[in-house]
Amino acid sequence: MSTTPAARPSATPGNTLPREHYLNATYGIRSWLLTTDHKRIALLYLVSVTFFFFIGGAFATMIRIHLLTPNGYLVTAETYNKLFTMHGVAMIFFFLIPSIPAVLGNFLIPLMIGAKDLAFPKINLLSWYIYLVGGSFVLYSFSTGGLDTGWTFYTPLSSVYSNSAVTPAVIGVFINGFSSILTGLNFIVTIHTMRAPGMTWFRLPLFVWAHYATSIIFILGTPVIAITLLLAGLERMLHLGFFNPALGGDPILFQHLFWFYSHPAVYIMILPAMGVISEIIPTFARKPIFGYTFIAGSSIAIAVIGFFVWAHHMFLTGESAYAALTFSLLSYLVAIPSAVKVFNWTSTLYKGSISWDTPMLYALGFIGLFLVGGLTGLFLACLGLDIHIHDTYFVVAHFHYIMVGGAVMGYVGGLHFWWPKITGRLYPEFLARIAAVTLFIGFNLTFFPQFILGYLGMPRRYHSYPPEFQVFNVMSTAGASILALGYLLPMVYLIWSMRYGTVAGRNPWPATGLEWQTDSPPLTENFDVTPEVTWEAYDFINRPDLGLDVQGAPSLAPAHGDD
Amino acid sequence: MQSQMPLYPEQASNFAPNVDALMVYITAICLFFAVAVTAAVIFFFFKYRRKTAGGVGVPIHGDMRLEVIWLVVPLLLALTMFAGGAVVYVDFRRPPMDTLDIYVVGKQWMWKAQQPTGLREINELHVPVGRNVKLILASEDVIHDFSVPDFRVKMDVVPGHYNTLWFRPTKPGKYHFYCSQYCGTNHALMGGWVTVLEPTDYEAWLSGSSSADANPLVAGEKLFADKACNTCHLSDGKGRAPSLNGVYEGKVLLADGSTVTADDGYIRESILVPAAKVVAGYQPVMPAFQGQLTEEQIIALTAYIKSLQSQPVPATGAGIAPAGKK
Amino acid sequence: MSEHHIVSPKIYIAIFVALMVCTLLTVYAATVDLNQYFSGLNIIVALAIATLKASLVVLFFMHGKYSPKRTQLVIVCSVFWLAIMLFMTMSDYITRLWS
Amino acid sequence: MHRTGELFGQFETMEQQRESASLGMWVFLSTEVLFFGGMFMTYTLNRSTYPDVFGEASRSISLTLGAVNTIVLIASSLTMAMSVWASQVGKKQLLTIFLILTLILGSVFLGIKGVEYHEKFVEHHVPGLNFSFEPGASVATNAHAQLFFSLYFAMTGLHALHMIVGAGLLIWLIGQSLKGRFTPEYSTPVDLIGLYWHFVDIVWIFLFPLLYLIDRH
Repeated sequence: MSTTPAARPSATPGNTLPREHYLNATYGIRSWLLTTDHKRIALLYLVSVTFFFFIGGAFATMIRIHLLTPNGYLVTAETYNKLFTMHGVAMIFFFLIPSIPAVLGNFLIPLMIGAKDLAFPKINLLSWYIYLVGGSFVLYSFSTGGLDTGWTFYTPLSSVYSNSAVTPAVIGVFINGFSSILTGLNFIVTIHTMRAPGMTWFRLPLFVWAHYATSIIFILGTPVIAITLLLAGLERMLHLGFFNPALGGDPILFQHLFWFYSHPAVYIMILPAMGVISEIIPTFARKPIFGYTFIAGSSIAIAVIGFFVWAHHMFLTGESAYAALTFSLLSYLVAIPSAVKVFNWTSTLYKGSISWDTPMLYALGFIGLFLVGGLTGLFLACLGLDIHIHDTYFVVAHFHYIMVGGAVMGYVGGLHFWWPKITGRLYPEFLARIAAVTLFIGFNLTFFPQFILGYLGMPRRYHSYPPEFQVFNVMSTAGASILALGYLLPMVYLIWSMRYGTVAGRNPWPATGLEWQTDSPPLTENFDVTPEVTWEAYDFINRPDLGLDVQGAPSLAPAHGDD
Repeated sequence: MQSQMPLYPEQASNFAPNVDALMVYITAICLFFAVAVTAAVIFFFFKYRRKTAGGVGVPIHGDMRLEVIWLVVPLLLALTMFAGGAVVYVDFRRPPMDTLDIYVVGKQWMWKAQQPTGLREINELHVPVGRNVKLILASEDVIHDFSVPDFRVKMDVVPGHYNTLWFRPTKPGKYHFYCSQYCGTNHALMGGWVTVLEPTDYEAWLSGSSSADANPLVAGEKLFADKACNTCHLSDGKGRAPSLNGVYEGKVLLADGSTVTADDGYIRESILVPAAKVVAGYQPVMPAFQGQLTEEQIIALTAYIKSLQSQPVPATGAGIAPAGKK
Repeated sequence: MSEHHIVSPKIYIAIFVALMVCTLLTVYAATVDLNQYFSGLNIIVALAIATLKASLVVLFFMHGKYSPKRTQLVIVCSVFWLAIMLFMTMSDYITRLWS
Repeated sequence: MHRTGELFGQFETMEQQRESASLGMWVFLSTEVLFFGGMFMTYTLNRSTYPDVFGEASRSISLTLGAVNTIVLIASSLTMAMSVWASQVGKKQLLTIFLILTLILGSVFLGIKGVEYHEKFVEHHVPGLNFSFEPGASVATNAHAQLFFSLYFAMTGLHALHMIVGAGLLIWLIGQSLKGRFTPEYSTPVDLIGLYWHFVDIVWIFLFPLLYLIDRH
């Protein structure tokens, strides 16, 4: 059925890496810094987002240690405020938002749709440089005293009252926005115009659908935060009054514009992770995904409806009660497509042939944590309940379940899944499973107590707290130390495996996507000849090239979408 | 506070039982789904574990009936959550008429409260049990948030306009209040205690700690003269501006034909940006005072205008709308 | 190929003339007090004329009329998202006055 | 990736390359719509809050200069559209002429804008630089007028920045056109820069009534 190009002698699986691939095509620092190969740019991003992840992680560690005691002896109030602000800025703008799209998306989208590269390779490289420039401004702010406004930059605190290095950080985040925009632009155009023959929209891997949805948010949301931060920055530098009530401006308008982007930005983080999970589950259950069109459609639905819910961050700002009712109702609507995804993933497991490989452990961990994160979103969308839990640790726990439990689990799981494709070598399976379980346990121990803290009324962003909250804070810090271990471990063995890991071959799992039809690591041009797609997505039965034992399997009607 | 680990704070206001009921309801539904999905995942995980290296799953592509069920059922359940939350929220956003009004001003990093008698407190708030209490919240600088977990209430305190928050304390005692919106360096220290007293104790406390120095009425009357308000707002209605007698809480007819209630928010706006809502029959000649009065001065002026509520209203030249014309 | 649809210079000039007429019309309309007929009519007329002008530019100068469906979808989306931002935000401010 | 003639390596055909480039430009413009949109939002709210001061401040800027600039910019859009036509039908000389005309008209626009900015500077109407609206205005009126002028400069400034970028692109385009690079088969850069130029025109079409025409009666 499939038209796999004949395996070249250099690509024998199991023994040695192919003789030529994108990593050894050219050598030298210039060949990396001036590369337009999407795979190399993905690796540049991998290194830079990891750097920011560890910076953000270091801040998080200090926060958790500080909160061991109610009075907080480790750092002063001012320093503590800077720590959580810098943690948020580094993690959200420089790790979570670019992580899956710019690393895995960049690497995989052309491979998955059978293209030689993204539509605009130079713009792709430009976006990485813009990211670096933005990152440099933010690092400059961090190293000249840091900023203490919270990652939300609420005015007039950020634009008038704060005495910290706000301006360079705002400029950095503003610049970084264009990096996201260019990535999104590249993805949208590539997915529209660069698909291989036979790769119809409904044969696309769900990872690609998720990135298409994410790109919509990049394109239509990011410019709004860019202009908002520009105005807030001008207000700070020139003493203007856009958002400063003392000069006639309205601080609530800043929040409207900020959340117009920053709420959909949550979906920038979670949608690509959902895409990763939608790849891992069918692969390791060896069966087509349940309800393909519903999962694809729900990605688009989340991206679109996600733009209608932003003011649920503002129920208690004094916004109109009518607006609050509208936004609460719409917030409940956006929960439905997420629920649909979870149900479909679970159903995919039914009558599968499930292996317990590491990526699958991450996928299951993702479902569990995302379930908690998503369901607690229902508590916060509830107007009456939000009066009590708004701006407490309940919120902190909720969004960490989504962003760390969801997005980061998806990212790390995806890294493991495609590691053989990226490096040509397998990670050590035993260590990887230990790391996955450690992460899951550490994560829950860190963040679950924070739900209780929140309902008890502990406000967020407190450098000291009443003693009755200490027990749960100690539990949380204990969990964080396990979590830290869970992140260091993969870092170590993944680097180790780049040199010493078992050679993976083209398709170690095996999986059905086009990216597995080419060498590991792939050629610079991705494919010897442009592939032609004649099979549906996630079809294991009609794929003799995968070498699976399909004779014994009960076969249903030939793959034909879903119904 | 109890010494054992509590899972929810004390229920000390009219809102607390309702909010807790919402919490229980949503938790129950979510727990059901979380347990069901997790159990299914774990069950499938073991039951369908791969038996042979080349094994494949059964190629099931989907089921329309199931998709419809899990679209519609969660949607309906979500709508009930929305409805429950909406009922509590609307109640919270609409203070009843008979409230005890207390002004609360937040500034970096302290809270000042002012009782109707003019008595002031710092980082303390005394209220009587069983009375509807309305806090009129203002900020001198950045956005703060007044939050009392034991009452299950909180509201942002936004510079530039008033927000209100109301509750009815149901249990005497001392309850922690916090600033819940990050406001700068000492955000975590910007809290205090709400003391809920029996009504008689509250009266005794009010009279016991009366201090004449800070009567807002006196300060307001003085400001009214200092800022030359009294040169136009003549009480007999013959000035260039309407008489303010009886205006407070009355209906005001505006130049564009609409009417508004002269509540604290309207009076505040009319002092700061008079041109926004001009009384019918008058020219927008009043200077805007935005940026020139502190929140406390505005409260003092409002207190003075409030004291004119019972003064005789002149036949012409009053700000309030003629009776019968709503 | 749709991008290669060649629009005749005559159409361009006709559109230019229409744009000029609209510009003069909007300047004239601004000097007349239309608010006496209907509160806010001046700004409505000004924005309606601006929208008409913008549509002419998009449809003809930018070949929006002759573009593939997906390009037209991009145009519709950007206008739609702008509308979400403007209307949903203003809905908060407008309904605050209701009680 | 190797380049064959005008065809970049990642594409299979010229057709695919042209479609991608055109879609890319449109997607970029949709980003720009929302980018300017944030400022239009800020303008809308503040104008509805302070209609009187905004009207008064608006009357202090020159309607004549604004109207002339509108005409100049629309004319430049016409010449840009004509350049696209010229490149499509292969009239290479005409293409260069129209591009130069567009550049001239764009520069005239920027020149007039400069005159206007200078006027504002002389009148102390530049926020952040010794701003004072009019003698005797109250502190609040002054602040609200400053809001108007902050938005005026932010919006027209960002627009002018786009014009300058556009002018830079036009200069490059004129150079390429003089080399005779554009043919009926390959005119993508002319098309794309044309789209960008028209978009900048559209932004002005909205800025003109909002900033210059409110409350003129």
